[in-house]
Parts: sequence; C-alpha cells; structure tokens
Amino acid sequence: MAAPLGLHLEFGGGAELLFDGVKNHHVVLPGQSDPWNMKQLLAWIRGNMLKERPELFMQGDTVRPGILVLINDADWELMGELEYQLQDQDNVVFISTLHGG
Amino acid sequence: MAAPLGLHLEFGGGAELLFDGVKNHHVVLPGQSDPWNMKQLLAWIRGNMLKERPELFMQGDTVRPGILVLINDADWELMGELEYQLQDQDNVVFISTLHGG
Amino acid sequence: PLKSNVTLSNDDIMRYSRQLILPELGVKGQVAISNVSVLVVGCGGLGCPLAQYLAAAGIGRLGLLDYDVVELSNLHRQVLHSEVTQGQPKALSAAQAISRLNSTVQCVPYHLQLSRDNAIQLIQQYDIVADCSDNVPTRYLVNDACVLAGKPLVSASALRMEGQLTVYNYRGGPCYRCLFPSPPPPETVTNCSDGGVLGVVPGIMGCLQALEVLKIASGQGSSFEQQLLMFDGQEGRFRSIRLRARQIECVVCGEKPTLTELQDYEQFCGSAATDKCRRLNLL
Amino acid sequence: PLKSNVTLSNDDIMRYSRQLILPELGVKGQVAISNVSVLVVGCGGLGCPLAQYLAAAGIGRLGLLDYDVVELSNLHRQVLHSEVTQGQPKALSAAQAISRLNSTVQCVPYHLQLSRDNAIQLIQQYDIVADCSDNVPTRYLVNDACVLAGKPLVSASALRMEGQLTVYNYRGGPCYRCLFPSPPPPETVTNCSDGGVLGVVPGIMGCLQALEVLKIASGQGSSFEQQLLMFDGQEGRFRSIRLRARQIECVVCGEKPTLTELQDYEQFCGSAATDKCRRLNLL
Ligand SMILES: [Zn+2]
Ligand SMILES: [Zn+2]
Repeated sequence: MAAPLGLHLEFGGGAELLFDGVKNHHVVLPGQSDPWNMKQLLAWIRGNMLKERPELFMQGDTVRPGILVLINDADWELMGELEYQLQDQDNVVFISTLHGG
Repeated sequence: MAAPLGLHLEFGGGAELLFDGVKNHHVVLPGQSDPWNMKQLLAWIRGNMLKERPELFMQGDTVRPGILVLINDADWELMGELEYQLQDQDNVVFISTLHGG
Repeated sequence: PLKSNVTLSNDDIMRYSRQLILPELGVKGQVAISNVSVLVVGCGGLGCPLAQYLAAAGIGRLGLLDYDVVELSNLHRQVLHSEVTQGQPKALSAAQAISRLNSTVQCVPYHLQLSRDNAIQLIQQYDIVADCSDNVPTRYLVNDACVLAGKPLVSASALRMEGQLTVYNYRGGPCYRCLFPSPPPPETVTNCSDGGVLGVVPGIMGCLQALEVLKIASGQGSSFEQQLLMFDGQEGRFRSIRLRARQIECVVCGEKPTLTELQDYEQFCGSAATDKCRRLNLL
Repeated sequence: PLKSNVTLSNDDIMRYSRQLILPELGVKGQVAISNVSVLVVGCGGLGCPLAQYLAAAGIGRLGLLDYDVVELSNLHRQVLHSEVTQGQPKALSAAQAISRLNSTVQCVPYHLQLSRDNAIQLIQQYDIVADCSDNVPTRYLVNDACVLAGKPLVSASALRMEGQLTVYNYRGGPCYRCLFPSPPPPETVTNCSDGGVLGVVPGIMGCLQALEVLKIASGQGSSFEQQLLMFDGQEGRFRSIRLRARQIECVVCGEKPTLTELQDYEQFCGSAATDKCRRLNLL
C-alpha cells in the first residue's frame, strides 16, 4: 500500500479553460497498492477534474493530439509517457500547442 | 570543523568579463571551523578567482555599487547580505546592472 | 542565388558598428548574416517584428510571404503595416516598410498562399525558414517542406497572452511531426480570430524568433534545438522545456519516411489554411 | 489632460477586436488603456519597440522624449527610424512612424534632454513612465522624478546580448535607489557605444516592457513588482529574481527622505547623461 501522492498539475496554452480557467492545481492522489503511473493519473483527472467535454482533453486513454505533456520540465516522451511512475511532488504540465501568429 | 562546501557561482551582465568571460563556475570552498558566510566568500573570490583590477568587482569587503547579488534566485538583501551563512550547493549570482538601451 | 560577401562596406561598418563589436558576432558573424536568406512564412503578428529585426540586423535576403491583405484589425499587432496600406497585400506592405529601414536588404514579397505545389520550390531558395503562420495545416506544410528541402525551421506561435518557440529540423533535432504526429482535432484549435491575442505577445515571440534566426545565421547555433520556450504573458513567466529527440518512426524525418512528397494539408488537418474560418467544410 | 473615454468607437472596436475578446482585457481594459498616458524616456533601442506596441494597442497619449538625432548606426536596433529620417530628431522621427501605425494615439514629441529642471513638470503630465534611456545619470533622474511625482516606472535595459526589466515605485515596491543607493563607479559602466548590443535584444526587452505597461494601464498589475527579469540572449535564458522590499532608509522613497528635490545627476554619477562619451571630465 503506497502512501497518498501529492502532485502539482499545471494546464496552459488554453488547456486550462477545460479546468475552470485555473492554471495551477495541487492534488493529492489516494494511496493504492501499486505506484501511480501517468495512465492512471489521466484516468483520475478525467474522473475527478474534467467537468465536461473530456474529448477536448483526452483521446482514448491518453491525451488528445496537440497537447504536450511535461513531467518536471521534460517532454514525457523522455520519461516513459503513460508508463512513467509518478513520484511525490512531481510537476506535471499539460500544454495545448498554439498555432496563432 | 565544517565540511568543504560546493557552490555554484554565476557572473552576468558583464561581470563575467572579470572572470575570463566564463559565466558559470563550480567551486569548492575548503572546510573550516565556522560556517562560510558571504563576506568570507567575497574574500575568497578576491583571493582565488579575480585575476586583476579587483576594484571593478569589489569595494572594501563588499561588492561594488551596481552589482546585484542573488542567493538562490533572491536578492541577497532578503537573505542577510554579508552575514548570510552559505549552504552546500547554494547558487550565488553576481550580476552587473545594465544601463544601455 | 544570393551573392556571397566576403567583407563589409564602409556603410555596413557604420550601420552595424554597435553589433560588430560584440565578440559573439564580430565582422565574421556580420558577413555571415549578410550572406543568409530567410523565408518568412506569414507577415502577421509574428512575421512583422521578425522581419523588422532581421532586416535591421542586415540579413542578406528576406522572402516575405503572405496571401492576405492588410485590415484595420491587424494593426494592433502587425506593426510593419499602416493605416494607409490597408487593402494592400501584406507581403508588399511589409516589404515597403522594411526597405525604409534597410534598403540594402533584398526583399522578395510573395503575395500567395503557401501550398503543396509551391512550398518546396520556394523553400529551396532560402537558408532558414521562419514559421510565422497562423493555422495548423500551414504549420504541417512548412514542416514537411523544410524536412524534404533540408532547411532549419524556427517556429513561433502566439495566442491570447501566451507564446511558444522551438527550432525544428536543425542539427539532428526533432521536426514538428516528431512532436505532433497527428494533428489536433479541429474543434480543439483556437486561432487569433476566435481566441484573441494581445498584440505585444506575438511581438515578444517574433523578436525571440528573430534572435534565434540570427544566432543560426551567424554560426552561434540556437538555444532552442530540442527545446521549447513557453511564455505566459499574464504571469510574466518563461519556461524552457527539454523535448524528445528526433523520432526514428517519424513519417517525414524518421529512418523509413513514408511521406516523401507533400500532401493535402487541409484534408489531413480537417481545417482550412487560414485563421479566418475554423472548420473546413468536408463535403 | 487626456480626455476621458467611457466607450469605444466603432472604428476602435474594429481595430482592437482581436484583443478586446481577451477576458484579461475586454472592453473595460481597452477603454482604460485609451485613457492612459505614458512618457517614453528615450526613443532608441528600447523606446522604439515599446512605443510601437503601446501605440498599436491604443494607448491614449504617448510622450516621446529624446534629445538626439537619428544616425545610421542607430538603425540596427531603433526600428521606428528610417534611412530618410537620418539627421532628424528621434522624437519626431518616432512620432511620424507611430502616427502611420495609429493616428488615433496622441503623440507628443519632446526633442530635449530630460533634466533636473524639466523632469518633474513633464512626468507629472503622465500616468506611467517607461525608462528606455541609455545612461546612469538619466536612470537616477527618472527614478527620483517618478518617486517625487508618484508615478510607476517600468524600466528596461540592454547591453551586448543581455537584458533586464523591473517595475519600480509601484504599489509600495522598491525604487531604483532602494536597489542601488550609490551609483556604479564610472569606469565600471559599459554603454552600447562601447560594449555593443545585438539589436533584437533591446527589441525583446522593449516589447516585454510594453507588455508590463499595458498590464498596469489596464488594471491587471505587473508581474515585475519587486521582481527583476534577467535575459541572457546567448543562452536563450530568462530568470526571474525576487528583489528587496522598499527600503525604509532610502534617501528618496524611504520614511525620512533627504532627497526632496532633484539634484545634479551627472555630478552624482561622475558621468555624462549620454551614451556617447563615458567619463564626465570633472574639472
Ligand atoms: Zn520528424
Ligand atoms: Zn527607494
């Protein structure tokens, strides 16, 4: 049984508009038998934070195309993406890419 | 007897030109009986790093006017200035203020 | 092709004297800049400050591409245009303003839409490409054309009070498709017409983009190879992010590319190559 | 005094439509901007992009102050000027360029040197002051005059490939003298004539400065109250530093100020109020 996990979540580039316009969120994930990974975090966000139109944020069990995920200031591709095991106080950023000019 | 102290020193805004143009320096201060403070660090920099014209960097036992000192990304005035006791792996920045436009 | 300078004229020495004395640039860097050509894709909120500072710095040739004409609603951020050039092609309006600032820069205005038919042939004529466009299909088109033509791509974007900047396809780094293999669903894309933009935010991003172009042009390399700079203007906060490496399985820059010629980008993205109407009506 | 707008005209709504729709700004913020006056001290590398984007955004009145005339060596960074305005006063050259971009902005050119004799009277006529000057005595003069007149001071500077930005004397925060009670020894001061500057670096800093002016003007507050933004263009790196609070013992903004009128700043700093010759010859 792992202890509860504190995370700092950030949303930007417009993704925050799906979360009441709030960019910074401190969340605590409940303790569970296995360590939390990103796939489980996304399911948790979908169930606990996304009020409406989850398809603007997710596609299947991952984020939709056009959202970059950053774990502690690095592209999540460098960290194992969905399989990354979250550590207490990790900083996870979801940033919508911008196309305007 | 305190252990040797590793510090990250940075120079910018032109102050690096007094240090062979090198902005980033990792230094190790030798162990000594009392903890190192900023006043002692400045004397150490003067004795060990400043090759010539120390008056362009220091005035008396402090930095000359126009150089901002930052300890871990905060103005050293908030940290006790010369009396601040250095911690292992502290980041100390000396930045010459710019006046051009 | 651009003529190849080996020295600076006396006028050049006067004009660029304040930057020539920089050890990071010097005469050698200034000569290098004068021999480099840059294609600016989009003469809007990003392209205006970018073109302005590249011209001021003495870039050799500047291709200015935009299919659109100047409107009053552009002037809050598109600072090369003016009240009297309303209705004129942006490429021409920008070229006029640039030549007032530095007549020694070769300015080539292209009043046309970048497309799968002209992109490669245009981009091949330039050393560096700056993506200052305002829509998703054009961003994929510019990326693919840069990969196929082997040109570095300095890309910026802005919306509301935020901006992003990256250098793609440069010194073995990733391309836009390595990061974004699939386009975003059209209904998730907000453009400047819909979402708005504070004019000075693309100003900041276009200037930062110009700096990276100049660093590449003068041989200093870029700080944003495999790095993304994010700017939040409301919080006054910059953040630099380490990005993934070039992806082996990328369809355009990977080891076995399947995309070897340009495609239909409006169809691929499901949206039109403009920031004016969001959805492409797919019949 | 500036007339006080309460609504926007139809033309305004068209022109500013892309920024009006920002929730951070809205009609209320745009009206507020149109009622604000800004004094730009120095129409050089910082003042040009700053004035350009403030005018584009619809600032009410823009005072453009510079004692100097346009030279060829300015054009690599002073992008409001042009080849044909060489020899003209910078304040006028800038005002002309601004009025092409937005004729609805009241532009007031001042072709003069800011001095202890005119500074307070000038600054009192404006809501916000932007320090875009290029020398130490002027920076102390502007600071002291802003404290005495009770105006917020948005200050930027640039040299070589670096830049700095802070907001002084705003909502109880420190002033320039709180940070720098004594001027730097003149022999330690490098100006752009001596040290050089890559033109787009003041471009970036001037745009960032304009953003903070607009945030203050529209009631959003600034991100750089008691904060210093440092930019290193070579490394592409921004850093934000927490600064000291207002100093109780500050001679101009402290609890018992001893400096209650402007002084002789060239004498105080031991250098001339220009970036052209470094040392003041003190006889
Ligand atoms: Zn790729
Ligand atoms: Zn003070």
